[in-house]
Amino acid sequence: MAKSATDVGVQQSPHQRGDRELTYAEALVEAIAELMKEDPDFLIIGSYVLGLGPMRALFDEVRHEYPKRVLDPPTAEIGFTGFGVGAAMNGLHVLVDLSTASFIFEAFPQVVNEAANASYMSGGRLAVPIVFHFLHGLRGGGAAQHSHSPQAMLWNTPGLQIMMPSSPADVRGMLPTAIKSGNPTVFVDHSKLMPVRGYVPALPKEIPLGVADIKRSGRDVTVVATSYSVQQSLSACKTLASEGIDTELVDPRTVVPLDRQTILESVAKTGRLVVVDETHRSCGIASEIAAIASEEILDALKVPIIRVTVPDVPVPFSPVLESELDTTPERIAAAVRYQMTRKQINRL
Amino acid sequence: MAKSATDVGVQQSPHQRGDRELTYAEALVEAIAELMKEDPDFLIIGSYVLGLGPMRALFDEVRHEYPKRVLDPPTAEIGFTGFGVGAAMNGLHVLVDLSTASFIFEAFPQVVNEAANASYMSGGRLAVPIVFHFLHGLRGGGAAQHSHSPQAMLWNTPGLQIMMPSSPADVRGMLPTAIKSGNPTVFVDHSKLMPVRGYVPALPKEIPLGVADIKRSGRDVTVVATSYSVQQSLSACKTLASEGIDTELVDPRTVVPLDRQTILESVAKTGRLVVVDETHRSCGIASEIAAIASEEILDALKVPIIRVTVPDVPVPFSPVLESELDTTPERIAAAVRYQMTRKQINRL
Amino acid sequence: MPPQRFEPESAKKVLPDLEKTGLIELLHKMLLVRRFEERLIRLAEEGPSFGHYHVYIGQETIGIPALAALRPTDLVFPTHRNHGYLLSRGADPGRLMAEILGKQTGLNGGKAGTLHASAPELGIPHTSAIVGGIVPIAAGAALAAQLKGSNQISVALFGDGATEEGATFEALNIASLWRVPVIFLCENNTEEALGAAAGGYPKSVTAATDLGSIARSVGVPAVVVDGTDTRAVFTAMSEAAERARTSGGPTFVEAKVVRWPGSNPLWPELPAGETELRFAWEPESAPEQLLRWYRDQDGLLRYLREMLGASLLDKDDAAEIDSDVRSQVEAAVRFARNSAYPTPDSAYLDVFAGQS
Amino acid sequence: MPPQRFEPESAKKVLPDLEKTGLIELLHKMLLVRRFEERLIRLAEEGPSFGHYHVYIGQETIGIPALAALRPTDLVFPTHRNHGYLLSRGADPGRLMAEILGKQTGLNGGKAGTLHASAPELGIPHTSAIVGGIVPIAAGAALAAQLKGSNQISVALFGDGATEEGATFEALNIASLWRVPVIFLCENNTEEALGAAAGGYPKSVTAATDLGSIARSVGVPAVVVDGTDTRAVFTAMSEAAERARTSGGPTFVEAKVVRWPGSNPLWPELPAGETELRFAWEPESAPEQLLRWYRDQDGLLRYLREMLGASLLDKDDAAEIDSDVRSQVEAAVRFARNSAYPTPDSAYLDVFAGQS
Ligand SMILES: Cc1ncc(C[n+]2csc(CCOP(=O)(O)OP(=O)(O)O)c2C)c(N)n1
Ligand SMILES: Cc1ncc(C[n+]2csc(CCOP(=O)(O)OP(=O)(O)O)c2C)c(N)n1
Ligand SMILES: [Mg+2]
Ligand SMILES: [Mg+2]
Repeated sequence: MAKSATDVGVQQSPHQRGDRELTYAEALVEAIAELMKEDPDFLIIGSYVLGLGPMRALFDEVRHEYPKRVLDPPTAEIGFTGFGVGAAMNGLHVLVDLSTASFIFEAFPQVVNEAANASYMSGGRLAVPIVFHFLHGLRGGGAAQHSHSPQAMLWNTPGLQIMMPSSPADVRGMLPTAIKSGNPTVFVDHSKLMPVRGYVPALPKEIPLGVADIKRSGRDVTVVATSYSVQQSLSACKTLASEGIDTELVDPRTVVPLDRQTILESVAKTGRLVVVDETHRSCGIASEIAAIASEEILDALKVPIIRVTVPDVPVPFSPVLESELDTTPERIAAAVRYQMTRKQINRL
Repeated sequence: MAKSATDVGVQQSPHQRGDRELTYAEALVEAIAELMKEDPDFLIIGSYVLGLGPMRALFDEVRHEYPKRVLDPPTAEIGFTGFGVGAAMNGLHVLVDLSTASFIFEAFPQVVNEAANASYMSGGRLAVPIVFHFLHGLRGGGAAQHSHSPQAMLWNTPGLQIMMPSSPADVRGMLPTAIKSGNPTVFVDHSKLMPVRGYVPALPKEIPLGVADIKRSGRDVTVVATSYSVQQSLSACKTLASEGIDTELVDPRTVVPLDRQTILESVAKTGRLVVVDETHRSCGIASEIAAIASEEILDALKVPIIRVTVPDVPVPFSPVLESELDTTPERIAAAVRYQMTRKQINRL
Repeated sequence: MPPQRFEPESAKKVLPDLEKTGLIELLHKMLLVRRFEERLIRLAEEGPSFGHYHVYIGQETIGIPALAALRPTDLVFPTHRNHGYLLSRGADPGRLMAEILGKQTGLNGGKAGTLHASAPELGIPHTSAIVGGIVPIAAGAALAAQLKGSNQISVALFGDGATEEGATFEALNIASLWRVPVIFLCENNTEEALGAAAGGYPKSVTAATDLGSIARSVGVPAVVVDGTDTRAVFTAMSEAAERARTSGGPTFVEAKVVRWPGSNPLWPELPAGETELRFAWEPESAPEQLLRWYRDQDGLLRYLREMLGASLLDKDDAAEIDSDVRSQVEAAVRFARNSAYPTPDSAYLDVFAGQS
Repeated sequence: MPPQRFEPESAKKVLPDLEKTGLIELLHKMLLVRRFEERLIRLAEEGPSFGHYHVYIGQETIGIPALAALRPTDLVFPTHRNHGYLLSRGADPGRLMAEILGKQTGLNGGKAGTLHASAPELGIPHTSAIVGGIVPIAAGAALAAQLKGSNQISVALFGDGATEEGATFEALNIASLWRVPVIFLCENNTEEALGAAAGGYPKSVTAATDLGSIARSVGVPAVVVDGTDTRAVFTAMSEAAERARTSGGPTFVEAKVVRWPGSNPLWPELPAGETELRFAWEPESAPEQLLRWYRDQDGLLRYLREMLGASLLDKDDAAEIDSDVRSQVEAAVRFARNSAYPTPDSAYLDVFAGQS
């Protein structure tokens, strides 16, 4: 299902293809601006889409160009999220921005018990075209109350599509898909992604739901990672390559729907799996990927699975403590190395 | 760590030991009444502890005996849960009853972002002795908005202990432990457990955190199940026994902390694992158990793991549809049978 | 300061300013709802259980005139006590009953049940059984109407309990700030409701002695009406609708009734059989324990009494309407009972719209 | 109807009824907070970043007299703008600074940072940086005090933004119903705050023109005071504390200030250097763009001016106090800078109380 890195025309350099080098934040704002322009029914509630960093000013242009369709609500998450759900039920295409992911808890009843269930409860007769947007994860000093990654909890909630871009090209291609999908979609960003630079096609194409991306192909170990941990994994892959370990990095990009085939094919090829994710360890994104592998491809595994996640500890403030819990390139590389050196399971 | 069914004195019948046969609801109320009596600082906020079924009247005695310490709050879950958190911070031992599990979403910010983090954020200087109680799962006609099993999401939240009794003896021994533990504890009940009958010791003993219970020992397949699915699994085990399949049923009882050793020892013995749970499939309780096994004991597995869970579908109203999604004894038995008949992984 | 006891003002005239056919249609709908719900309670008693449910008896004179004051294109968003609105908007009683029993032919194919039955094509897109859940949603639909310039208004239908939820407060504030065309219709049935402590369903537990003051605190104008007074409800809703439609923003309408005794316990019951029409003109014939309620507090009988008094119909006409709706309800029960359950496979459909 | 613009009434007397030493202690605390926060902004500018943070400049005349009206055993529960209360209750500035920098010697061992710094032993058990999060918690602590008969009261300290959250509304209602001994102290600093649209921190977005009306709607008495008037704050809090302690139940106190311009942008700044004491008596010496704020809207300078006017101290005394607190703050910075970071291993401790 997934395009591998080798299919996408490495013959031509990005420059030759007319791609532009953009930051993630720029690519995101470009997608939003395009949607605003093309779709008079597109409404944004909440306007910290780019977070609290200096990049946030980029969003101002959109806000000022469409003051009636970019609304700054009160600090009332369940209220304004519910407004978004209702507006979507009455035909608008809504992006509700919760800014810091942790604030989605305030809105949880509307997200998990209204939007997620509405189509099903109606017997498939009601569409709720809404996107819930937030910035998740360790952001540097967010501490326990502002560093959540609720996407695993949301994956445990049927009725929500979940998209987690990890690069400028991905966010540029995925946001329009989310808005046009016509269904409740969680769109997961990360403040550390905002300044990440990368090539974005001159004519961006929509990236469909359920298509993983092989961010690096390799033969030794499969790393599955999402969101910012893809960037951390890329950096680990580089180090590992210099040590002669050839890592394959699979980015599911969307977990609902999930491109199981691409993940499983990669594991079948390498026989070694490391799952990296910034959700807390227990019942996290990595647990589900590991569980799927343990059900579907156990016999191909040469070594047990390893998860590299944020441990089951609230996020501490101190930078030293925060990075101890982070899914750093060092931790990822160490896990991959271990997979290469540990004893293989004996098979016939 | 766990006591196996064979240690607990099968020489004597429960009757000989002076055990009493009680319903789950009776055992729960007995525990509450005892705590009320012994501990003047024990406070209950919310009073649908036994749900909406006829058993609920049992709770009235407690309510009428301690009107000042059993408070009926408004329909304002984030408010009254926050009251509980604050009361616990000021030294009371609080049980907040959210009644139907789905209503915990209204209170999520207080549960996952205040109570769960408070000790950690204080640097270990503040204790929050609070128990969050609810009735989870498919209850018959609860439909999408009243049938949640949020315990997987809560396991993804560091800072919460999670207890899930499955029998009258367990609930009798576990509730006092929860209240006395001095830390935020999620206490998961199920309305279908309420009428379940079983023996409760004449002099009930507290059941510690982190001690699994082997509800049935067997040599062929390990079934790990929690809460009401333990009862469903017991019924499957009976059927299977009559077919000559000897199932071991491990009930972790608490998932935070988790008695990994008992689970892993059982899997090491049987080489076959079925995980049963009523949380939705993705990132559910069963995902985590499967992920742990895939990391720690992969080489002992003779066949891939199977999860029997509620699929990733909102809970439908119609009884026919609801039971289609349920973790019924039939589905459990079918999974165990399949584990016995499928091709084993070839090993040296 | 304890809130003042609510008691309907029986001297007031309760017929709204409508043509005779309109007035009769209202009566027809009220009786349809009453008979539907009475029958439902018997069905529940016979079993099998269809889960926890709520009936609209004793509140017909709120929802029915309220919806009559709207246009068909306006949207209404109910909460758990939703059967009355569905019937009032013309949902087929058979399909509603089938939904309540979980049948394939139900309004929502059996996925919704009583708690979530909805009818998007009748302007009832979504029913939330979460207290307070529907309020911001209804207001958000009004925001969409405003942005699209569709001239629709939207109505949030909820109980007094919902005013205890912060979600409702937040929705009131935002609706006021953004001046969206929404009406918050709060059906206050807490008078004589039992509290949880008495083993019944909770009566509302709020320190507000006037629910409208919550709305007013964030600039939403509020009125309170006698919910057994069909005219008062119709007028208040017409005025609120007019304000909303001219972008005058939201209104909070509180309609008070004395709770129907059969809705007092946790599971609905018929404490003394079905309502008889003659209770309207021979109140003494009502069963002892319900005499006061039927005589003074039942909006439906009050409306019927005045219709009769004004010679808009006679007792035989009333009996005919009643027998009409009774056959409709019996037909609905037959339809629902004879309908098949959905196939188990269909449990996996409809998780996402447009994908099955 | 737009809310009336808030402007301090400069003619009023602002010294509370306290002995001279008490009055001087208040000044001392105000200056300590001012200097601490000014220094913190410089530290943030120098880097490394310690994350998003909030300073208490311009609100000293709320928190400091408010806490002075309490007993030491009373509990106070702050939100994200918490440094002022901690210092006011006697937290060591060095340990607070160390906490903000994430050091082992911090009040909470570096786990809390600015957003969550707390001091259980000083009656500040928990700080929530979630808007609205602290309000029900503070009220619940009051419930515990009531049940234990401990004669404690509890104070929720929060901004105007928290009145937009449903959690706050719910807490007000329950506190009123259960008559718990809590004071809801709302620091309204929204006047002249920038909105998000202006690239700054959100000003409060509420349709309420009088925040107290929200409290009153659920039966909580409410007062509003000029937050630059130390006396008014002290009196209002003393009265509310008295009511709470005699089981008169909760009170909502709104204290208004004009937002300090350095708190206007999303990240705090010192728009024109540090506050100089002489701005109190030579307002023209204040930098142009802040002249109005320092002259008319800064409660601290207003308090100092009146102390001087009443000859409770002279300029030299004031300078001495200032130099005292400045050295305290410098010592705090040194202490914090010289402190070690916690060991990485300690990240795994303290998840549960009593287990490490
Ligand atoms: C968030 C939430 N909490 C609790 C419940 C349980 N519940 C169902 S109906 C109800 C009472 C609602 O009272 P009210 O809103 O006045 O409606 P009424 O039933 O009186 O019409 C409650 C508490 C719920 N459905 N949702
Ligand atoms: C639930 C929640 N939503 C949003 C935020 C982001 N946030 C932090 S402070 C703040 C403004 C708070 O305003 P106010 O309560 O008036 O306090 P002030 O900063 O003005 O003192 C916001 C919206 C948050 N911390 N919590
Ligand atoms: Mg009610
Ligand atoms: Mg403010």
